Amino acid sequence: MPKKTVNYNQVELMASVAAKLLEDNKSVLVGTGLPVLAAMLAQQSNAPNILIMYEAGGVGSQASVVPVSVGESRTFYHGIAASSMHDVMSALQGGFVDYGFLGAAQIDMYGNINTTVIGDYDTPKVRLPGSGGANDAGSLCFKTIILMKQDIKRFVKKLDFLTTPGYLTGPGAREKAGLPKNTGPYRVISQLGVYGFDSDTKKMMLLSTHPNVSIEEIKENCSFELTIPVNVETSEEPTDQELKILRQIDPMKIVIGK
Amino acid sequence: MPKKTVNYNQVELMASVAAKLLEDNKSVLVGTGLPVLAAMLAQQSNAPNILIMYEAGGVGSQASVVPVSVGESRTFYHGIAASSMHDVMSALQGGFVDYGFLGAAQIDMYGNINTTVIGDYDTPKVRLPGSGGANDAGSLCFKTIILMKQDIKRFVKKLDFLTTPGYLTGPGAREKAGLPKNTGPYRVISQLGVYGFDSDTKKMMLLSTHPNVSIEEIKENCSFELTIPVNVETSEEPTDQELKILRQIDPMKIVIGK
Amino acid sequence: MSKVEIIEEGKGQLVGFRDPDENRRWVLDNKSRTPEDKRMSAQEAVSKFIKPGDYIASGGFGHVRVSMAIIYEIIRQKKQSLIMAGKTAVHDIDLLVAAGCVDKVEVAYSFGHELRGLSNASRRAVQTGKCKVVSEISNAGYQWRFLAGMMGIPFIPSRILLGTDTFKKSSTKIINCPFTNKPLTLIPSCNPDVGIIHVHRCDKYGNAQIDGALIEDFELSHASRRLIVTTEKVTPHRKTRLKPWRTSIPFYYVDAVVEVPYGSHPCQMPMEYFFDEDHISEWLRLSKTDAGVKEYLEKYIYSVNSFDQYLRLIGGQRKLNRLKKMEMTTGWKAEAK
Amino acid sequence: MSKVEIIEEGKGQLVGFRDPDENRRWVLDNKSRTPEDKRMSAQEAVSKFIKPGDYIASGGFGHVRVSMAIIYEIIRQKKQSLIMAGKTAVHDIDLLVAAGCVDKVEVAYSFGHELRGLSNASRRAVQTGKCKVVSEISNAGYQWRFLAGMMGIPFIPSRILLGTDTFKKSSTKIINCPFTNKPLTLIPSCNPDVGIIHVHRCDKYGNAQIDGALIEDFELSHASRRLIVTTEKVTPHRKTRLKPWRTSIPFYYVDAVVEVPYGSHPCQMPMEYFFDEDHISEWLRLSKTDAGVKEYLEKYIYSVNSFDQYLRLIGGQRKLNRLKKMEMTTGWKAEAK
Repeated sequence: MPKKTVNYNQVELMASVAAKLLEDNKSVLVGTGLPVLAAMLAQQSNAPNILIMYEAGGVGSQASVVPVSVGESRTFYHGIAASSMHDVMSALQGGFVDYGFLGAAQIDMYGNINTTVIGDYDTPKVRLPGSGGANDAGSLCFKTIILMKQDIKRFVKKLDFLTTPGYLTGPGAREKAGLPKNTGPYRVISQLGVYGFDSDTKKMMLLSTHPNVSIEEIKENCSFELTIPVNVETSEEPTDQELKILRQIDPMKIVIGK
Repeated sequence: MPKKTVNYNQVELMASVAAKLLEDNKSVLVGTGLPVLAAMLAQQSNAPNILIMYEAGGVGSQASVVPVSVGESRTFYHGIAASSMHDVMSALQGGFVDYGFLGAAQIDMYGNINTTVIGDYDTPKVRLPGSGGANDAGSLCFKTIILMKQDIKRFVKKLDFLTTPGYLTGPGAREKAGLPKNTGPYRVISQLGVYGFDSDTKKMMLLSTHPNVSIEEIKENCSFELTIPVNVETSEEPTDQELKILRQIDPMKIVIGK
Repeated sequence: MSKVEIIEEGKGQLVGFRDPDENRRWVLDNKSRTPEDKRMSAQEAVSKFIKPGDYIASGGFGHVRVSMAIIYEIIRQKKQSLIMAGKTAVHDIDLLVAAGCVDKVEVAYSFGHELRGLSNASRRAVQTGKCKVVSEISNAGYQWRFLAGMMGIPFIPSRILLGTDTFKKSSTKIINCPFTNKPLTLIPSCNPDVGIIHVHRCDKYGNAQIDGALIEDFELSHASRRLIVTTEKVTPHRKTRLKPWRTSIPFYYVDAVVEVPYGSHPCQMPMEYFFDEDHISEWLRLSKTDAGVKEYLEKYIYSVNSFDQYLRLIGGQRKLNRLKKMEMTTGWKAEAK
Repeated sequence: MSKVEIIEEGKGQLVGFRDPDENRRWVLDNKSRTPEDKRMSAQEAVSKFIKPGDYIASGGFGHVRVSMAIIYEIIRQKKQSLIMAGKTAVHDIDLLVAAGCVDKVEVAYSFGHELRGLSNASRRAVQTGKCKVVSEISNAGYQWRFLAGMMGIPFIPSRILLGTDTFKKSSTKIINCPFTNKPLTLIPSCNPDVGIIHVHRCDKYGNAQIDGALIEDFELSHASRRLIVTTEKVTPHRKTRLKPWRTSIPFYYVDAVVEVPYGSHPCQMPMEYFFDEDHISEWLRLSKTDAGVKEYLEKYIYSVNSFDQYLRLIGGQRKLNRLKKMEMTTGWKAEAK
């Protein structure tokens, strides 16, 4: 692969990789931050008809600048609806939402995620915000995409707390628990690579490493046994055009700069 | 009682009697026809702050002419809300509605009513419209007032079909069935008299006879055993002012003329 | 831990119910999230989306905001064996039963014309067994069937129907509540095969605005598998985006957009035009006999090609202007929003 | 007949739940249907309606449309032992926990400031045990708790929380559905003791209008026992009646109407004014230490008599004009509706 001057940061790379995963003419529920950035990039590049939904009621926004909060006025700016959580959560549960874009503090081999607590629940080392809409998206969207930082304390064997369901304990576990059919984590995107889930074992599987990241590095930053297929691609770098769009969407670098 | 020239019809009398039952500053769910007429009369006479609610979403209408349907635009004309059945039915179930005003084809001793079928259910003599919102109002409003024509085929020992709950089989039966506490039929108004329900037996009890109606006549037009207390009042006649209002509210006599 | 059990089950037929997983699958396979131009004629919408055996539900309430243009078209195309939601259905269901299109009904309120009396034709059909009432429910019951359908859950708990024959003939179940231990009615969800709704304005993709009370059309539109929207006016998409808070039905619920001015006639369109009492009376008079029903259907539906032609028959623009004026005496106009 | 049984029960504390009969009784005894002038000061509203031990819920979402005027007043009056709905609560709950007013939280999203990072003060209070998380839930879970509360039913069934620790720490129960026989989560209803909502406009009786997305305030306002509405502007009652379809909260749900222009500051008021990032940053910086918390509370709350005085401290009209202008760059104005 021809080397290119690295003129982007990890957030920009992750946003660009995530945006490319979104198919046009699908719907996506997005959370604050990187998910919004990625969805807006998709809307302005490969998926102009992506339907962006926010849990507070904004649908189909055409805002040109990233909303600071998933409830703020940009979430319905020139949108097709400014309704309510009742409306959007019903659409999720009813099967109208293809993708759910989430962040996470910890993830395990089956794509279960933790955003509630680090350490013991009753005497927490770090109390995190909790589910928010994550459990809802992870339970009800058809395909969940998780965007998160990777290291051995984040890609863990056992979560400190299972906030949002991935494939739970493996094949068939979601359905057995009563979760809607044909749902679950679809991709995980970290600063190191892109992961999917083996269709038989439902275990996390490396799909591509980001430019200049070795498989060794991926393994070193993962506490559980990762499925590594023979063919591992290299993730595409963001194009200049994508970077330009990202910096227009987030001119104050409130997401990119973090 | 001094006799007066009878210058009103049965509908006008019933509307006037019903209107006087409504306390000011209470809420009432009304159905099409006589209930609307009575509630609007109350609004323009003894209960200016009565809050009139329609099941399709109109609340607090100040229409000057009786709506033809409980879903039409007059139900929210200069109202305080034009919302939805979801909103109004929730208010009913949540305990925000004091009175429910219903019509009926048949009633029994416990104030249970039938608006579904005359004759056998599967081979009906007359198929009537069914519950509509009657079961909802009769289940959920605190006090139900039933406005109906009285004769031996309508005040019956046994209903052909129990559409809407009164006191069911007697004291305690509503609660046992799971219906909300402190609810049930409050008054029945026919062209002959006004009825309440004995607080111990929950059986229908004569409260007043309309002008020029004898207790004998009341009994002759009732198939079940009616509780008749020692003191039976005579219903008040509509005043000239009330009649004037009624005829303004229903200028085409779509309710009055029936 | 309180025990929970089923106390009693209604014996009515459960119609329009879908397992939520099955409905999600159907939605995934059949409901497009693509903003496509969905404008088509009433003829096309009905022939494309309504099949024999379908459970259909018509929006509005009583004689208010009913998509009569689609009702007439269903009759014209002689659709058969439809099951209908009698969710305070009056003129629509009366005509559909009279014309032999609908032969099963789940009833909250049907076979009546509210203040105008009982419906002659459909009541006769029920009394002679031509049309079967498959189950009973109430207006709130329907509202909650659609709410559950919209929410993708199998039921909504409630405190209605308890203790009555309406319950016994319903498709609901009574359990004791696991939180309160009191009896509670579970109202099964409903996802109609086809919902039919008339709105004030809608863009070509299906983003629809309703003025005045929504009645139960928010839930019905979101719960319906196929949704035919007829509209007084197709408005530019750009106008949708200027006031997104006015959208009652977003486009991804909508399958057909049919522009039909006066499409609710002879029913009322709130803040647009009044009931046509002359025409409703004509139907109520003719429908007293089977011959009269035939005469009405022949005159106003079968021998007519389009809704425009029908509007000329009922009195044309002059009559429509009068109905507009009558509605305007309420003193406001839809544009006021 | 399928058997129904409780499969599992969450071990979280059930807070804000009322038996529907008990709540109906409370409503009957306490909620007036009389159109009364409910205007009062924030001081009066808080002292009249908020008691120690109350379960309170604040409207809006995150830093959007939050009744900060009431939050500050609760702190000023040193209310204690409150339980709060962490329904994506950020700045409001952070301050209330920091000030020692709230010591129990049911969490969907709390102790964070969204993009701005974790909340220092309230997180510290949880980690040191000063504030206790009594149960976990999700955003949809809250939405449905309020929906059930509004509807007067004990629970809403749903398909969330299943299989997770969030369920185990919640107050929900899993049963197998009597219609589908699949596991289903029952979300218990919630009727908060006090709901606190900031709106765009409201008349003196409490008929309130909200512009833009309603978020979950339709359900929350209808479910709350006491409801304090703060409003950018008190509008003449006659204006309510000209556009009744714009009423999001009818007066009979409302107990207090408090006129507070900029009452959401430093949070956003959609289509009115933007977030005050300077002020939020100042809090986030100061709240890193207990001394800083004290300094902030002293400066902006305890030593201030009114919201107007606070507004002068944060930069006065000049700052507010800038925030208005920033919000207007989105290109529309609330009056557009």
